[in-house]
Amino acid sequence: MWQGFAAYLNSNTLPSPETVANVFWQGCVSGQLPFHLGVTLLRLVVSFTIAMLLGCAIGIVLGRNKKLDAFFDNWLVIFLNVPALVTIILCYVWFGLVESAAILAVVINKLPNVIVTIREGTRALDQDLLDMARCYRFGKRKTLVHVIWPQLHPFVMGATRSGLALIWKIILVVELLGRSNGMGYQLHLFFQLFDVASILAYTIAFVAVIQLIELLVLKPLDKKALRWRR
Amino acid sequence: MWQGFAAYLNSNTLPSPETVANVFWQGCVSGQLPFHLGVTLLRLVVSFTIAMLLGCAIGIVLGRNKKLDAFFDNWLVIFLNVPALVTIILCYVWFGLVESAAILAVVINKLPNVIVTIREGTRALDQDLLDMARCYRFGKRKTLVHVIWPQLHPFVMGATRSGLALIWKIILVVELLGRSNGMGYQLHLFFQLFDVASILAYTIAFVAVIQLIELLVLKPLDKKALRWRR
Amino acid sequence: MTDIQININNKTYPTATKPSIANLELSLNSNEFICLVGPSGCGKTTLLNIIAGLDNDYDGEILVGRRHTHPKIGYVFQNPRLLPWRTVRENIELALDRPQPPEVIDALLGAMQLTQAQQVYPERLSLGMSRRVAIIRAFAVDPDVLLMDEPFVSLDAPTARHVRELLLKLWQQRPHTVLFVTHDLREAVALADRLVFLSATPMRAISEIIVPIPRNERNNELAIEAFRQQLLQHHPEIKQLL
Amino acid sequence: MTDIQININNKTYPTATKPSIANLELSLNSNEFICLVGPSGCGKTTLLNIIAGLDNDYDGEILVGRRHTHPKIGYVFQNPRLLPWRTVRENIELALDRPQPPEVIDALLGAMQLTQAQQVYPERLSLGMSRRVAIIRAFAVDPDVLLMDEPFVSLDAPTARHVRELLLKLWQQRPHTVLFVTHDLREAVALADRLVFLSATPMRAISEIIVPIPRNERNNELAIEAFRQQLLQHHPEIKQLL
Amino acid sequence: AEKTVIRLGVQASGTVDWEVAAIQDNPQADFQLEIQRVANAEAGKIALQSGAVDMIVSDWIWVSSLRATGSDFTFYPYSDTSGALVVAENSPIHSIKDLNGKRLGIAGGELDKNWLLLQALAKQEQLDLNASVEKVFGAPPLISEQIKQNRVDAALTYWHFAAKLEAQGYRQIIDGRDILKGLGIQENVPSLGYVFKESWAMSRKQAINSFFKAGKQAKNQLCISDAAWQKIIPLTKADDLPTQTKLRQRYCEGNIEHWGQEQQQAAGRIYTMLHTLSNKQLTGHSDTLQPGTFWSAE
Ligand SMILES: Nc1ncnc2c1ncn2[C@@H]1O[C@H](COP(=O)(O)OP(=O)(O)OP(=O)(O)O)[C@@H](O)[C@H]1O
Ligand SMILES: Nc1ncnc2c1ncn2[C@@H]1O[C@H](COP(=O)(O)OP(=O)(O)OP(=O)(O)O)[C@@H](O)[C@H]1O
Ligand SMILES: [Mg+2]
Ligand SMILES: [Mg+2]
Repeated sequence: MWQGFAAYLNSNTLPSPETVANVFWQGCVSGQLPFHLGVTLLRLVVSFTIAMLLGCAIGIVLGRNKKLDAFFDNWLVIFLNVPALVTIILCYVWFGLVESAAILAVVINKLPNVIVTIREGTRALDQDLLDMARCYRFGKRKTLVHVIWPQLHPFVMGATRSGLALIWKIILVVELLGRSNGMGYQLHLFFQLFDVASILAYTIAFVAVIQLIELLVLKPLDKKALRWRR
Repeated sequence: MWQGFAAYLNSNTLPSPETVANVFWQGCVSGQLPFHLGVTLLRLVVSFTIAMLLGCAIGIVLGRNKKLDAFFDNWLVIFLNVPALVTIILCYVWFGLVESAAILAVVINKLPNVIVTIREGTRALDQDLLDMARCYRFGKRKTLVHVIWPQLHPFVMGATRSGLALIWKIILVVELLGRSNGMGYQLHLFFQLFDVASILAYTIAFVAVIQLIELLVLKPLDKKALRWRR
Repeated sequence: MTDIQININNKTYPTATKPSIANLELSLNSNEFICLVGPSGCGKTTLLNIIAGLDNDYDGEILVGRRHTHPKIGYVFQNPRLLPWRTVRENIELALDRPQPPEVIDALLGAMQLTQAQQVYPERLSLGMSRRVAIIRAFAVDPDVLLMDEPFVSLDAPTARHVRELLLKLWQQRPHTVLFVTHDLREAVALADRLVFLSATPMRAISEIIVPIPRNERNNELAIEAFRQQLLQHHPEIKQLL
Repeated sequence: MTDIQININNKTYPTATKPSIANLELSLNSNEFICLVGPSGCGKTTLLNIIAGLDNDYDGEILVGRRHTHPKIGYVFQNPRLLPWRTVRENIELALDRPQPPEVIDALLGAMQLTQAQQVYPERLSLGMSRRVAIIRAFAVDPDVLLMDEPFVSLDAPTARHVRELLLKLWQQRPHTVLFVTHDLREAVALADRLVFLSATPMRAISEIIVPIPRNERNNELAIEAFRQQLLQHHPEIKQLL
Repeated sequence: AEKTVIRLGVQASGTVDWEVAAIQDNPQADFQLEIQRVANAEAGKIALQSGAVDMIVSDWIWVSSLRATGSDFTFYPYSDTSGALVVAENSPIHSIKDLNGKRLGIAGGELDKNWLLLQALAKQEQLDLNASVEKVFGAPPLISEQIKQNRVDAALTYWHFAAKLEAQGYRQIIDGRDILKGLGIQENVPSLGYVFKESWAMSRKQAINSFFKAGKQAKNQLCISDAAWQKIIPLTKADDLPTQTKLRQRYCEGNIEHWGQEQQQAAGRIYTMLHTLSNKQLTGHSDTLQPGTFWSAE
């Protein structure tokens, strides 16, 4: 399909699969591609972990506490809708062009999304089960682990899947504006040279990694979490 | 808080509220701000509508049909994780620097997120109620409207809230790369000039609009949809 | 005249280790009122689901008589299964395949003492009230086959009596086949043309007993009690069920 | 000796137009077995929720005797309320506030004929089985106050009998206060020290009747039937409830 | 007669914008400009490749790499302004050697031409810049901000960012042209030029040449006539006089005076240099500058 398409367009705007494979191979051999991919993945893992943990915690609290929610709701909408560009610039300007600023920028961009999703999930929790837990004195931790978390599973999965993608979109801008390594930085270079083959090669590498995560982590997790279904 | 902060930093990196208000006012008077905001909002509305409608439809279908899901799952992961930059460039290069290419680019970036969220929601549907609907011969439309849709509500709200934010992040890049109007284009100009006051003024204008949407559309919708809760 | 012939060779749930139903044969005559009695967890709900067409993953067949190839089904599930986001009245109306005159539903609501509650959302009803709504829903569709899975639990004695009478009245006005699951032998005897006693899993029919009490004697408590005693004494094979 | 004194002046749900409970006064003696009988939708579940501390939005007070300021509560809800993502055994164990020797739970599972099902997820149980799990859960916590909201519906007659006996045995072994909601007068008479008859909404106590049958006579069907008849004849105020 | 339409992609707030404003005052021209504003250089490249515009301003290295993959884009010089290395006024840095151990902000990233060439120049002085400075890459506005906040000691940045810094008292150590001189290339080689399709241009030679001429005139006008300059001052988006003056000065210094065989050969040498310096990454795989990169049908 792609090949036919490429032949049809017949230009450097869509290189043939061989070209891309070639570029991909050279990138691997030279160590460039694994290096930049690794750097980006590291940032992704760190910021994803922070954003998910914080986001779930805050989301659950806001979902369960009407007053806090009413208070923070406006802030949430603001943070949700401050352009990535703005947060990134401000982070860099305030904290310098350093790694922690980059991570912070990604987290700030992703966090409100997680909060909003988990908050919706928390609002939809089954009151009957919560009452049961209260009556049998489950306590905070037990209630969270055994009653709330399993119900949030679909929301967490949704946030995870679209979260990886979102972070990846933002990390590119973050790296482009203020880092000297990582996929975003590389893509920007290729972009300046309009080197579509390299762009595609890097994209494919990244997508492959995510596919692997999906296959090795998310799918089994899904399966385990849903094994109780009819 | 902001003022204190601004005074502390005491530089053009965080202008005082008055400066921003001033810039905001001038932008309004000159018609620049409303114009660019309007253009961006129009794009946002169009692409959001398309992405939500298509995304919900596809998400529901994939969530209910294991075979289709297994087939399209890989594609979904790919589309979810192709960098925004890549889709945007390709859309522009293939379809020209036209409005429809811009919208398409946004839709392609948002769509997989909606699909993934709604698919999770569909997987978590209450089988008892679906059985009831089948037994009483609700038919496709009735089942969708009265049985499935209300259960998807929290997922749709999650996708809407984080979707507006995501689109807004992408539309900025889309406008930056191939439009000569809109907030993204303007923000980039301000960034080049490092005019933080203008950046903030535009950001505030946008956030205000979203707050308005939240207040006038989403909140009442939420209230209406949840009025049956205990 | 046999109307529905049920032959289920084997029904094993995908996650289960042993079959829930094995070699069950049951024929329902048209317009017959059948009560199913069997131990908890034996497979009664499973059977009703199969008959309702909700479960097609079994080995065997359901033959439906010539009269209705696609009989309209009213099913009172074991839990109410109301749509929480629709009011009581909407829940009932949604189940109708063609609009009914509002009086029909009004009458049913009145008979079930739910007129006051018709605009209420189900989560704000007591369980017994939700059950009554589910019963109305099944009656309102004017079914060819009525499946009832322990419909009258959670109803107080007077209401239960009242609803039993209503059920019989509707059934006599417009005859249809009824399959009624209950654990209450008195109730079963009061209602049924035929009692079907079922074994524990894997479920099969142990015994089928026709209730000889004439319809106009059915609210005579003594007659029912007498027949119950007779069952207890003369049918050792069902002793463990009673 | 009064252990728990219930005074509810007014309980009106936020979305309701009229009160569900009004001027209800009820004192529970320690280790007493009380059966509540009242029409469907009158407010029994509401009352149990208030006693269990799940609903604090009412006007009135619950005074708990000196013995237990925070009585441990076992509650068999009207629907099973099991965690679908935990197995039967996990569901029971999660409710315990301190680990119990496994034999205790094994014994209860055995008594309820659920030994086979202990590793099964609740969605794969029949409703009657789920109810039995919920009953085990309430027994297993070794409660000071046991609330049971129609616990034995969906159980077949032999199982129900069996569980009733188990309940009484546990209650006698380790006395505790029991509040038992049922629509079955025979069941109520067989179990209770005292019967409390409740009015329709707004709920209040119409009549409280001590059951005079000695404990060792309680499985004598005739004695129970006799007392039931006596109730029907001599208590016109509760006639509409029976 | 029908005027030839030239669709020009113009970077908003770029210098081409200034000239266009000046050109459009002239009604007798035999071409008609259609301006499409784009936000940045990348947007310009997208616009050109997607056919939304006929011509943009970009660099010849990109043109060469495009030609190497078979497209027929070509380049006509527009300006030879180039980026510069600036430091704070009181900075102890006075030459490249002083950069040793300092923090250097670099706009445009690792493959920035000036950065590559600066490294080569430093190597001549036995200094391995890549190893001995702490590099901070970032977008030009962020780099300016970094030097203002003293987070970097020196900034290698694009010319108008450098000019703005200079206007605020920052000191230029060396600019792109001097770096090249230091590397032995005496000719002034333009860095930026009009990029367009050769085939498209061939059929409209006349109009295009007169557009180039008009552009040159407009530029001269802006440099000579204060009145003309006054008109376009709002376009510079600079509020203060020193910045405006500095921008004008640097802009006018970038005027192309000679464009001939020597300059083009020099470009070839620069190309070869960058080819090795960037390890082929900047230039693509072609070892030499592609023939036809420079438009010759003047
Ligand atoms: N979804 C399921 N997956 C696996 N096993 C199931 C499932 N549903 C029911 N079973 C098993 O099938 C058997 C019959 O279940 P069913 O619900 O039909 O019982 P029942 O006769 O309706 O019982 P009750 O009177 O308690 O409602 C039970 O042993 C149960 O464990
Ligand atoms: N969450 C609620 N919001 C509003 N009204 C409610 C709510 N829950 C119950 N009610 C009303 O309060 C009354 C008592 O309900 P409750 O559930 O206590 O009845 P019950 O005695 O348990 O009935 P049943 O025997 O049918 O279970 C009913 O009229 C019901 O409509
Ligand atoms: Mg059942
Ligand atoms: Mg109740």
